[in-house]
Amino acid sequence: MATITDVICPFCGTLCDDIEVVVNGSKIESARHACKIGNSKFLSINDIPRPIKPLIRENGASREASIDEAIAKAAEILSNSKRALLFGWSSTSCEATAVGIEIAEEIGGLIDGTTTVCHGPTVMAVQYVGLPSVTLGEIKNRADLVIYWGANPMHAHPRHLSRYSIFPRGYFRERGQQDRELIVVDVRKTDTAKIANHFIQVEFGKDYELLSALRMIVNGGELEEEEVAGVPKEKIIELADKMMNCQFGILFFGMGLTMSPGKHRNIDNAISLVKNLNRHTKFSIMPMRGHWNVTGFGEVMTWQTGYPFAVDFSRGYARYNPGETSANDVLQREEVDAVLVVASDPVAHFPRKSVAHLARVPMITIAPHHSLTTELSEIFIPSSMVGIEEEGTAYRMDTVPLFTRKVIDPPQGVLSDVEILKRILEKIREMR
Amino acid sequence: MSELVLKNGIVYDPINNVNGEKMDILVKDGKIVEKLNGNAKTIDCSGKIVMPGGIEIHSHMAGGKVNGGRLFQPEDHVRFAMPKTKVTRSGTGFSTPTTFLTGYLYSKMGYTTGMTAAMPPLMARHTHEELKDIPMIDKGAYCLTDGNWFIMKYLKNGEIEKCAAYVSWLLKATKGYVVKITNPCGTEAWGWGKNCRSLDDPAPYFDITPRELVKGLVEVNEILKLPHSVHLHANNCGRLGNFVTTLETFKVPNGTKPAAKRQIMHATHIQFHSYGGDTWHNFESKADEIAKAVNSNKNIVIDTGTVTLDHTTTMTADGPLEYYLQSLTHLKWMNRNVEMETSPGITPFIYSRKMPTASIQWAIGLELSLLIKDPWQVLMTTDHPNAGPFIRYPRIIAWLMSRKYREETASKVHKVIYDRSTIDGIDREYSFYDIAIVTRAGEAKALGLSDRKGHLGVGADADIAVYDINPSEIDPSRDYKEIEKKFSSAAYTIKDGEILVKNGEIVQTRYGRTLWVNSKVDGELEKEVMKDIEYNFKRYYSVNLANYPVREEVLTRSTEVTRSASV
Amino acid sequence: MMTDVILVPKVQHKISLEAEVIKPDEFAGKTIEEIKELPVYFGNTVQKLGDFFEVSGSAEENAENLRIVVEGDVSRVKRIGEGMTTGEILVKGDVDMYLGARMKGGRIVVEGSVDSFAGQQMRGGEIEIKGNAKDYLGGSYRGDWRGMRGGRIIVEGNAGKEVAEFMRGGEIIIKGNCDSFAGVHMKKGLVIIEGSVAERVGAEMVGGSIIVLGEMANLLPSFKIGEVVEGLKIDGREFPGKFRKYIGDFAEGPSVKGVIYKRL
Amino acid sequence: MSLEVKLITGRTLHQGASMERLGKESEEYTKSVAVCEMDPADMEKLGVKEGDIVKVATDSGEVFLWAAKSRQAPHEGTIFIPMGPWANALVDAGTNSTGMPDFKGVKARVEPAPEGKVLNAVELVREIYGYNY
Repeated sequence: MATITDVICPFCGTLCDDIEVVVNGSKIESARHACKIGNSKFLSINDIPRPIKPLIRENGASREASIDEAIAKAAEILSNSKRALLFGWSSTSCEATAVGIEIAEEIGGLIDGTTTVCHGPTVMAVQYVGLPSVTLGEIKNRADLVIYWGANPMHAHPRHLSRYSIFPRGYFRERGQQDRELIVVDVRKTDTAKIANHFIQVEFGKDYELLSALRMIVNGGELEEEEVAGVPKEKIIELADKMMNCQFGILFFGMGLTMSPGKHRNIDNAISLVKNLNRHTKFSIMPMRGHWNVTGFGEVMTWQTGYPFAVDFSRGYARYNPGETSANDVLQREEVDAVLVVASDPVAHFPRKSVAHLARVPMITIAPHHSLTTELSEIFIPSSMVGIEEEGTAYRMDTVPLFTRKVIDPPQGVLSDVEILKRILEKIREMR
Repeated sequence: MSELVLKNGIVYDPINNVNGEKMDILVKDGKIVEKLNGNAKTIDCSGKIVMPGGIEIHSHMAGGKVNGGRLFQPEDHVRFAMPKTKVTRSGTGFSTPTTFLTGYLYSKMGYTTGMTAAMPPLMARHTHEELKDIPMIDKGAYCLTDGNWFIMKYLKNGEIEKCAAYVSWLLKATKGYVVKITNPCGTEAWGWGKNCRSLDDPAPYFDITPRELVKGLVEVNEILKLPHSVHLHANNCGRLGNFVTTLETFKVPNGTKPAAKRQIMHATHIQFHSYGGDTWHNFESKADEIAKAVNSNKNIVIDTGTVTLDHTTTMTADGPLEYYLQSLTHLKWMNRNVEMETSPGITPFIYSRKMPTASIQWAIGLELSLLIKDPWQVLMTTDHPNAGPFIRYPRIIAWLMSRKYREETASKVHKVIYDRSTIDGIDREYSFYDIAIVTRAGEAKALGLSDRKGHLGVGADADIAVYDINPSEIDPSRDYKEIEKKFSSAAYTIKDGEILVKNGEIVQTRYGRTLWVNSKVDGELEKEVMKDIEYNFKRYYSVNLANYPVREEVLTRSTEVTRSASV
Repeated sequence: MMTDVILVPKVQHKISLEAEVIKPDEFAGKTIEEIKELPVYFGNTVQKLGDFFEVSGSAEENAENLRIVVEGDVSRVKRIGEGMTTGEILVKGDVDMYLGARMKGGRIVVEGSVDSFAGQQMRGGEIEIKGNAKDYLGGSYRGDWRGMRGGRIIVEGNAGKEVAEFMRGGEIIIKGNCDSFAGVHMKKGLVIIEGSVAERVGAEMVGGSIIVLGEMANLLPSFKIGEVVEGLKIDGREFPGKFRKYIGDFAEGPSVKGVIYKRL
Repeated sequence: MSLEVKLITGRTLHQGASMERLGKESEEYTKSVAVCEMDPADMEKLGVKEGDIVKVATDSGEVFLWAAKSRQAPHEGTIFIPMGPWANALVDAGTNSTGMPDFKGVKARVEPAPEGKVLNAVELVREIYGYNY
């Protein structure tokens, strides 16, 4: 039995780094401090069957193959493609993403991440209006007003409230929760809303209108309408007052804003509201990034290519325009002729029309487990789990970098994403 | 390993007092040597200038804030793109180039070393991850200490030795090379949306003034005997009438002795700190006052932060400044307060020739270079990308070497410069020797690197730039366009004895060293301070202490510079 | 006298061809053989225009007098007329993205419909679309706050979301209906919507004018209701009838000057 | 009897936990994700109880799901399906040139379907897409 401390949980963007994992031989006994989902992820090592050998589908049946054969075949598919899509990346290390970018550049393909169906609209809004933000420790130490808008951390980021926002004691908030106020804005009374001091139920799809009303008030205007987005005028004014009069406010938002009608414009308006609030007090905003390293994917993409996702290398350098170079658009236009999926399950998470094209073209999947995507893949190369069986760099939702730890060996014969990708790249170069 | 002879070049090597002499430079195993055994590859440098490789002393080239600037400006990245070649990776970005591109662009100009100007400790790993992807040059990072709670508390309590031990630990933990101070105390005030507007305006709650913080860190820097002095971005950056604060700041280190033969304070991008006037209508240059102060104080070195009249990006750890700028331009704005440490911000900026302010700012940068008499005290930067992107260095060189070029540019900017700056009356033109000082020799000396960099003496790293300029044929004063072109595109850039650039094209890529200071203090003192660090991490940071330090493995060719403190 | 160069598509392809060379500026002064040699981008390959089109007719020395006629469906050809400064393009079918993006002069007529980003950051010239336009018509590039600055776009059919995004000048006329966020972040210029317009028209606009002749979905709460005006005169154009004036978007601050006129 | 509703999809704790713990082929995963969370009032209108099978249809397709009483009511007229292949068979694929499909706010129709069979994820994927050979 060995206890490994300061382990970083590879599940969500909260990236808790205080997990204590107890390892007994090839089993994980426990993952102390982890939330329900994080705990599940660590313990999954014990019971989800792990594929060891690559699978190749041929003539209607799939068969086991050697790693060398799978890599050679994957390289061949990618090398022969005219418009390949390399997708996934949010659940692997930055080091793996870097190799992915190099492959995309080498073959003149497209590379996109799960950002595209998560906080892609956020990134686009940031590109229009910016992002006044802070690190999570600033919130813990200073915040007296915390707002979750279209986000339900009790389900999606279970320890977010206890580590960073509401419950912890901070330098200037010694009494923790008692020194802070929590407001939740959502279309449903979520489990997070249930513990809030105030819950504002917004009519579905009308967040933009509510944000516009708030901005007008914050900017000194008078609201003429009696009700906006199902929220009475007095309540909107009260909310605006709370925001302007706090000492340090933070607005966290989630897919309730990025996915509902208006998408990036909802975020544009929310960020602009926070910008406007800075004329009155200190206020910040932060997207609740989902997958544990979706932020890291964006960071590496940005420093290497100049763009955070949806990059097209067809002309030998990076070009970017979500709506044109993003995964769902090229899939639905049926432009893609080969797909490499790394550490993701687009078949489970893309709309039917996009998946239909994934089913049509040769797809190579690198992942630790069988998934719906591996079901439709021509080649499946099992890999080790980064953050549990492999080290690697990840970025927390507030862009704080952390180096994830290895707590246990991967099953024998299973390689890391980095190694598999490097070997594919090498093979592609040999073919040119 | 390879041997190389650079034959018959016209050599400018100010550290060794070589001023345009025709001589051979011999290279063996990446070093400059006295003699070779034979069989060396020869490069004919006749009719060409040979200088040490260029050294960048202040550039925001890597790290979280730089990447924020890239991320939120796709419009900057469509402006400039370089496709991949057989030897290089692709890259994009005009004012915020991607990492690979950054290395290539510096190398094409004959630069071989570059320092990234601001690294928040908590984000250190990010900075190093990016540095790892910057090829061609040696590099290092400046560790931000301006709003640091440990430092503020120690200094407030007069615990200077503990403060020194903490800073020593911080440099090691972050693999930093320099103690960087940006808007002292103001970055903590920005945690509440406030700022410190004078040297005696204290940080809220911590109740320590910028004056006390700077003074304390100067002392700490010298106790630790660090290679560079403190590197200071003073209070009131970019504000009207700020020259008063700047002059005051220059006096703060008085009485402290430098621990090495170098300046006691490096004051950075002083163009942004030389402003007079109290409204934007009477905004004027105070470069002359600043120059006077520097001319009479041998202990100060500045870099210019010269405005290049471009559409660029401003980014600094000075969060309140970025907020102020976006409130003037109404453009997009990014802010990133880092817990317990500092508060960077970013916003795009257009230095338009038509604008009186931008025109005066352009004049100030050049005035500083020309009015400060000793070039060793006034190094050339654009505070990349704040006053302009570093790819404009050749243009600045041309401005410095040619009064005619300055006049030509002056005629195209707002005429207000004739009244509110002295640029029109300055005849001085830089020599190639001066240029070699303000772009490499001066940097090496200021950074404490002159044992191995910034010169071509025996034992130095073989980091060499060759430019296709024949000083007996080209008159920089008249042929300024030619000067600009030739400095943009080195005939050869040689790094550690390897030819990386030939005729302005990259012929091979290499990764340089990452320099950091391994600062040593008394073991007992360090243990005591570690207790404080552990206590505060548990309570106030959002990461565990064990996950904070940067591991050496992430550094390319990790190169430590060891310094033992006097405590 | 105009001379024509005629392009007839000869292959079907799912992958979009990128052909910014299809513009009079590029064709002028070239022989038909030379035009066929012009580079086009297909997936990760560079190919020749002649591989994808039959090319006939004759090119003028002077681009001003040159018309390019595309006979057929080019709904998978992007960037036609991108950056063009003069001359004419006539497309007798549907067109893919970025038609006339960053155009400075000349005229483009499309008999079919166009995909998104047509007239992106346009500065001058005219685009006429007989069918529908998709999203971001006359809009900006991602992150850029400078959209269309001059010229005119006319759409006979309907237009998608975010028409005139970040508009800084020029004119857009939609004869059919217009989807949500028309004129988002607009600062200057004129948008005329003859049909109906969906929600969030004028969102975050700080200047410029939007005229709606048909129905208008609920306006944002951050607009103020102004007076009723009889007959409109804007940029030398006259619109008869009674109009209700709305001013906004006050979400952007107290001194905004955006105006929406809705015909009553 | 059927009901016109708005469909919202999103992440849930159970979806996350069951996916990570047991994988997407597991019964656990199907049980926590192949569900249609409804407002009790809407359930009453349709005459369905917790655990009954309903058919949800949109312009993109239709699937069978177990009805579940929402713990986050009231939200009459809105149904919630956790992120996963069932929800994605229903959402609108179009991105309006933004890269992001319409995962929330799709018009949908719900009706009781006692005869219907809730497929597990793998069965569902096989039924819709077949294999690529």
